[in-house]
Amino acid sequence: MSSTHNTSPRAPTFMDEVINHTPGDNRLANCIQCGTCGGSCPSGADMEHTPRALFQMIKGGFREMVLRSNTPWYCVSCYYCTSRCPQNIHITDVMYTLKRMALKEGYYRESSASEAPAFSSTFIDYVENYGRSFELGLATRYLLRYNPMGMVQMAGMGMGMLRRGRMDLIPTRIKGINQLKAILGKAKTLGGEV
Amino acid sequence: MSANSKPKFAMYWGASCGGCEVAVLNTHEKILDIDANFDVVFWPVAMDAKYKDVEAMEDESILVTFYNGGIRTSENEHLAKLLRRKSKILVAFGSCASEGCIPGLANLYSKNELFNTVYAQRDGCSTVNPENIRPQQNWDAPEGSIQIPEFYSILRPINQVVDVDYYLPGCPPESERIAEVVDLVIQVIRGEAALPPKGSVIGAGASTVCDECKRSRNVKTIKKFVRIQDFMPDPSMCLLEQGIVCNGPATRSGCGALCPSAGAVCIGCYGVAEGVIDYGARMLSAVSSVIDSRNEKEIEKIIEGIPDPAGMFYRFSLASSLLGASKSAWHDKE
Amino acid sequence: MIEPRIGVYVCHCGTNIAGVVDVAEVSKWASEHLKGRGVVISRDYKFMCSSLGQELIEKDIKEYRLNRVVVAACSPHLHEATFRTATKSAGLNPYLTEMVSIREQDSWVHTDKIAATNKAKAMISGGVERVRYHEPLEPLHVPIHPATLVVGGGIAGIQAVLELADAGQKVYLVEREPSIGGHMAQFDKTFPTLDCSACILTPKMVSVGKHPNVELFTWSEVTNVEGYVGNFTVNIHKKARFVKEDICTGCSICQEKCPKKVIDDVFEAGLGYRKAVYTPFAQAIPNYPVIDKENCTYFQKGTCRACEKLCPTKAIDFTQEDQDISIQVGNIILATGYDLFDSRRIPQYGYARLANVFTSLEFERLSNSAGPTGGKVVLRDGVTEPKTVGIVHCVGSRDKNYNNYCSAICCMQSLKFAHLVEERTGAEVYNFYIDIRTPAKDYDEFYQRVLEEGTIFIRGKVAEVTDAARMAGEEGKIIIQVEDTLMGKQRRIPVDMVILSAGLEPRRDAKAVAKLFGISCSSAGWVIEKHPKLDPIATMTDGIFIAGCMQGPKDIPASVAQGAAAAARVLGRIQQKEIALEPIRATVNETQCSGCRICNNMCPYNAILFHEDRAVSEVNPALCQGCGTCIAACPAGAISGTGFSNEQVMAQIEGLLLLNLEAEPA
Amino acid sequence: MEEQQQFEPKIIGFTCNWCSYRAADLAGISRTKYPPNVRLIRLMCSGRLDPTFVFKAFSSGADGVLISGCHPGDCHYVDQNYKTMRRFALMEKMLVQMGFEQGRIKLVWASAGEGLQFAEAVTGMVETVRKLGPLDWHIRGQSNGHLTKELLLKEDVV
Amino acid sequence: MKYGYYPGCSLERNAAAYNVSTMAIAEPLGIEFNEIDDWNCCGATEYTSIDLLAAYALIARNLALAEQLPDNGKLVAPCSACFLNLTKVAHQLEEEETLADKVNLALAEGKLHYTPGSIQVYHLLEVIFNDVGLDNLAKKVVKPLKGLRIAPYYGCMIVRPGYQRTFDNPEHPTSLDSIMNALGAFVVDFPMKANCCGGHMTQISQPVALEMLRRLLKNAADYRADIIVTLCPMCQLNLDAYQENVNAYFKTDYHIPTLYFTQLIGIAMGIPAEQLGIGKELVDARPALAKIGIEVPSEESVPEKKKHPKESLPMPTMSKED
Repeated sequence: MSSTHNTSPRAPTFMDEVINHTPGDNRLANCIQCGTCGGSCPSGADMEHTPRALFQMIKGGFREMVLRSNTPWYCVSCYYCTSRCPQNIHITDVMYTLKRMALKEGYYRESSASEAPAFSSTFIDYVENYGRSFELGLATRYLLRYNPMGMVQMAGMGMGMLRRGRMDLIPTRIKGINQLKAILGKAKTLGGEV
Repeated sequence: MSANSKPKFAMYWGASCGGCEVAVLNTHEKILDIDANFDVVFWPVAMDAKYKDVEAMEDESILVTFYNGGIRTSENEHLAKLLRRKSKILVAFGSCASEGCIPGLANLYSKNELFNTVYAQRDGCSTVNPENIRPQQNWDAPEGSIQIPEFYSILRPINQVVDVDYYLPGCPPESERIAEVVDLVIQVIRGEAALPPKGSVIGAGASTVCDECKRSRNVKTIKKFVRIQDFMPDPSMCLLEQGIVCNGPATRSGCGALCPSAGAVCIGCYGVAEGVIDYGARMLSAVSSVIDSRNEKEIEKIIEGIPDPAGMFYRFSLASSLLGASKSAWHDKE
Repeated sequence: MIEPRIGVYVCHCGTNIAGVVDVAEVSKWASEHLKGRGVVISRDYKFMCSSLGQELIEKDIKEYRLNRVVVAACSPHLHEATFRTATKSAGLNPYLTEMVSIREQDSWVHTDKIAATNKAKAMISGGVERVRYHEPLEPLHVPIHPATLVVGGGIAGIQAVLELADAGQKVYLVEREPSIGGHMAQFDKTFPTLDCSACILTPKMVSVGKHPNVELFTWSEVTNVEGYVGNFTVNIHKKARFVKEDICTGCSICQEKCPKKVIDDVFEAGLGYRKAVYTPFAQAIPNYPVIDKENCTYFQKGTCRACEKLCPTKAIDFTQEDQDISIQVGNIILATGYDLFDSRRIPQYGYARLANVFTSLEFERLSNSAGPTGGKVVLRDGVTEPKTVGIVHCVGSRDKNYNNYCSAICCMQSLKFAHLVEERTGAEVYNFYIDIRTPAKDYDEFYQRVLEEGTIFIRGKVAEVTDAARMAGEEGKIIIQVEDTLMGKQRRIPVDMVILSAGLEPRRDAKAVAKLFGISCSSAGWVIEKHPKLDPIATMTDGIFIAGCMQGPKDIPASVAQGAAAAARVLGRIQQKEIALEPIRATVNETQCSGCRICNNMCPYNAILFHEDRAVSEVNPALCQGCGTCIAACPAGAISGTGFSNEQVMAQIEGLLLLNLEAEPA
Repeated sequence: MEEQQQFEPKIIGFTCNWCSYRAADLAGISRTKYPPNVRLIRLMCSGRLDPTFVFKAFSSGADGVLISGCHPGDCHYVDQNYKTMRRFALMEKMLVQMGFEQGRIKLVWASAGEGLQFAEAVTGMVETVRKLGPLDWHIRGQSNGHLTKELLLKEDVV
Repeated sequence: MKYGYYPGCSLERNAAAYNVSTMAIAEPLGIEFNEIDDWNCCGATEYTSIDLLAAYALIARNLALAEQLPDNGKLVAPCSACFLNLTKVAHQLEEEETLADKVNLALAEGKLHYTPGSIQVYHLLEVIFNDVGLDNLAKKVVKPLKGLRIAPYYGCMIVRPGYQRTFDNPEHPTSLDSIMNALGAFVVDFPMKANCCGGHMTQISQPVALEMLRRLLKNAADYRADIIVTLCPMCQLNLDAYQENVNAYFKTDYHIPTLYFTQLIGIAMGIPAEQLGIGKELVDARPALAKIGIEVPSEESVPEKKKHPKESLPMPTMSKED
């Protein structure tokens, strides 16, 4: 972990945790609260807290409030914030970190985006068992489980996709799936964090 | 007058080639002065003598000892100490004694590397030594055990082993200079002259070889280093200006600039100029300073013209230089 | 060498040193372990540089008959002079003092206290060994040429010129542009008092132009500088004006008649036009025009000559050629100013893509009564008045992607713009800021005033400026997207005009200029002062001073103050008539010199001359600058140098490596 | 191996008065941290650097020598640092011949504004030399050893 | 020009058109692709949200496999998400030893190893813009796209944040614009060219996602674009497949087809539409394509470029930018 942060003997704060769980010199500690991120974010208008606000909360140690926020889940990884941040903070990566922490600590359930992680994990199930993603399965399995209404809305579109051969009915599986499983298995035992 | 009333004189060779003795002989009739004025008590090259005779002498009973050669073996060291004890005046005679000279160049290599060169069948130069026999310090023969002197891992000029009164540089010292020194000593004996301050360099000048060199000199800028065998240098112009590394600028005067006058570069046998601490550093700094380039790559290229800087700038003074010997020599087990 | 009696003084510098280095321990160590090296007394004290600290040294010198002093404190560049004076006032030659920098080189850069303390010991040991070989020296005195060169005719330079000239001293002023005046001449109003820039600047410009002690070189650049403090030789390249300065009356008929219209990127910041023959503005000093070759039809196509035909005094001269003029000066003041940050570098702010996004300098011209619109604040179509205006702070400043630093003037400038827009158009004005920085006299009062005038302040660094309408009310507008950080909400503010308060940058040729004058810049390009706080207008090169934005972003009052300060410093120099230089010089020992001539081309100041007759080289102390390169080069070891002799350096090496400590009896 | 980690190299650094020494000052003023293994000697110009000083440092117990000056072309004395550049090249070549590892001697250009770069260079060099291990020249360099065994012991204390 | 090739899951199915068109133009443009054998999913934006190290290992497997290819370490991904994941991990493994060691520990379980720094990841756009070059491309054009008003849509992940390289301006990229110009199309100055399509938002919050898509479609419509050209399966999927949902949700009526830039290159090169997967899009592109051959609308009639009145002040040019 190359983060230069927290060399002092004091107990690691919530911010230290976030920083140390984010790869690279993420510079989170350097936030000057200018709001470039919040202003740039395409889904910022719909976030409970702008990234900037979230960072101040992190500094303040408001763990629950932060991990319960829908903000990280509304991040679309467009990297506008990251490339514009005047302090070169790796904001998108921090968002990923917050998602992981929220999952670990279960707070996401209380967030307004409570179903979001489910999508991620449905997605990942396919990746882990087939080595490839699988749109149809993804759509159906996920939507049926968490968002039946959505299923109905989507049906038309899905049909169109099928008709044009843009969706598989059965997922493809890679040859080296066992190899992949072994690798991922090992990776998870390595703490899952950097 | 009777032999033993004359002041006693001794000359001994440590790690050296014997050239110094020849140089003394080259003083021609001065030899007779020596004989006339001194009782030569110990001079292995010239006369038969035993160490025990010297050991038997009273301390400081010898007036002057010319010690040439450096300290390479325990025998060299023993004799240096012995003669120091027995002599009033100990003169480090010639380059070997003063600064190590060519034998000192061996300090670039460890004892082991040297022995390999000399004795090993494979990397030996000319040795036929199939059993790869090495000299043993102690050898038990039926007749009894033999010891030979220890070969030290590095060669040292004698002033690193004993206290030296005067230095007479040169490889070998010019016979004229030797004659002058002999005269000086004789004058001193006669009370016609005083000894120079202890530790001073005698039989040499205060400046450097260029001072005595007849070649015309100019501002120096060097674009390429060449070697004397590679081209025909201008006979009247400074050799260094022509890109040939001549050690004249850093070498103490006294030889009369023999080599440059003869069209060969000065190789620096008269050693450092007055007050200089490290001969190689001076030469290295001087030569590189006048390289005519501001580009690191080009400089590297030009410097390739000096394939062996250590050999070139420390040919005579490695053993007395600040670094003294190469890392492998120092780190050799002593 | 007389028996050294050395006093060692270890400074706490409050906690600056004592916080990391165990100073008491260090001083104790010195007195115990360096006794054998001549240390007779060793003390530690809170502030050695305080008068009490200095008295301490003076007292000891007398009491303990000290003949050498070692002060372990800050960098010699800060207090060497101080302690030399102290030594001197105790009757000892000042050069028998040695400073050891255990602050900049130890306590400030290390955290491990034990290691730092040990390093301090070693450093002091080095200092002690070195000082043993110090020799009493006398400073060298060189005369100061009374004339001064000022480079840059902006407000800082102008101020410096007038101070010097009014004090009766000869001043040369070199300006790259056709007229002096600099950026200030482009402004309409100046904050916070809002007095008209031209009204306060023009009189100063006029007196520079008329002053008998001032020789003005406009349309000129310095191309070469030689020499050193007291006597510099400077070469000035004077570009051909193609106008006979002695005949031209400045009637400006040529400008009216010239058929070639060019966008004026310099004075009008690209917002207006000038002719191929032009004076940048009406009150230009000097007010005779220049012909810019690149755009002149005659020079390009060989025909036209309209100006020549119509000039009533026949002042046009196409045959004029560039001149090189060499001048002698004793001191140089640099005031070359700043460049504006190029807003194109931030594409998301839309400058040069969206017509109605303006830079601060463009707006200065827009609002200037002498500007392209006669002071009418209008959109780029030249007619429409904006109903809403957004002013963006920190454009290119405080941003790791562009410039880290705060440009210092943008906040006040933006407030000024807000006021002007409000005053001229009654438009609704938004200011988008990260922090409002108004730290000077009457500045915050001005902020209050602008608040009262109804400007809306939104705290948030603008994310983007776009014309991509998203919802009703945005059509045909420029939308400023920003997080209102005080609300924690993303907002989109549709406006008609955007003003980018662009930051200040070093001149694009700053590094070249620094090199020309032998001074250094920070990596950003601002010139490095001798001391950031205590000597902001001097540089490390003696005789070269700086003023204005060349040293860092600053406003007009600060620039004027620096111009005056630099001038005052130079005047002091001139009054002393001569200056004492460090007596660090090389000398050749003739008996040892063999005349090998290795050293002859070692000296960039040609201080080494060779005597053919005696076949020896000699160093001319008047020309020698004391770099010591020849000393290191001499193969015979025949050259020695004061202040940094072989003995001093070799001894310091041994000291630093603690070879000097005597073995305690086992 | 254990000792390798313990080993704290001693490095002598030569700086010029105008650029690199001021870079060191700047590093201090801006509180940039670097390891305490380097002890600096101020010269007026890197052109003053006599190879004798370097050999002296090594034979007196330095494990590494850092030479620094203004950037080529930015020399306060016009162009003297080019001489340094030339001397360094030949000196390094000779030291390699004498058995020195690459990295025991290093040439660093630093302008007065490059405090950070200077600190980084020092840190880098300390790491290199730490890996190379002790040079121990002075122990064997009796030829100019003003030093006795007891001194060595004492030295470890400090 | 030889490259390792990582198609990514989308190109197998939903973006098959992207794949076939890429293959169709590769050969004539002198590009040789060497597909990684048995590559696996890059994890999109999802995996890193669950388990960082596993996510990195997942991606590193592909890098390790690519390392075995004989293509001098150049790996091409046409999908922006895949490109970003691959280049990001390749970069960070190079930056951080500890991370690399852990990842290799995991890879070892599968008898694989990745040498940090051995792979440079390129997006297909880079290859065509830099390696093929506009001149060579223009030479190949037999059917110029005259009359087509094209909105070049880059999306996010190709231009930002630029891990191993930044190859185009992250705010205002122009490489795709110039490629389309080289094909003879009329490129509209699409302000939202580098904005986000919503990515996986369609799955997380439909309203948010649809709003983001609406903005893009509106902007493209405002600029009267016939076609949105894209270089990312995710962007294409969202703009194309969800366009009907946008219309339904906002009561709008957008019909802007979204094609891959490789498809348009193919058309300009005279390759038959069916060989380029044209027709797989949900918003029919044929009407738009039918326009080809019609006169280019004259400058005047373009709303955003109206004549300036004479009082107007000079407009700064972008020229200064370099």
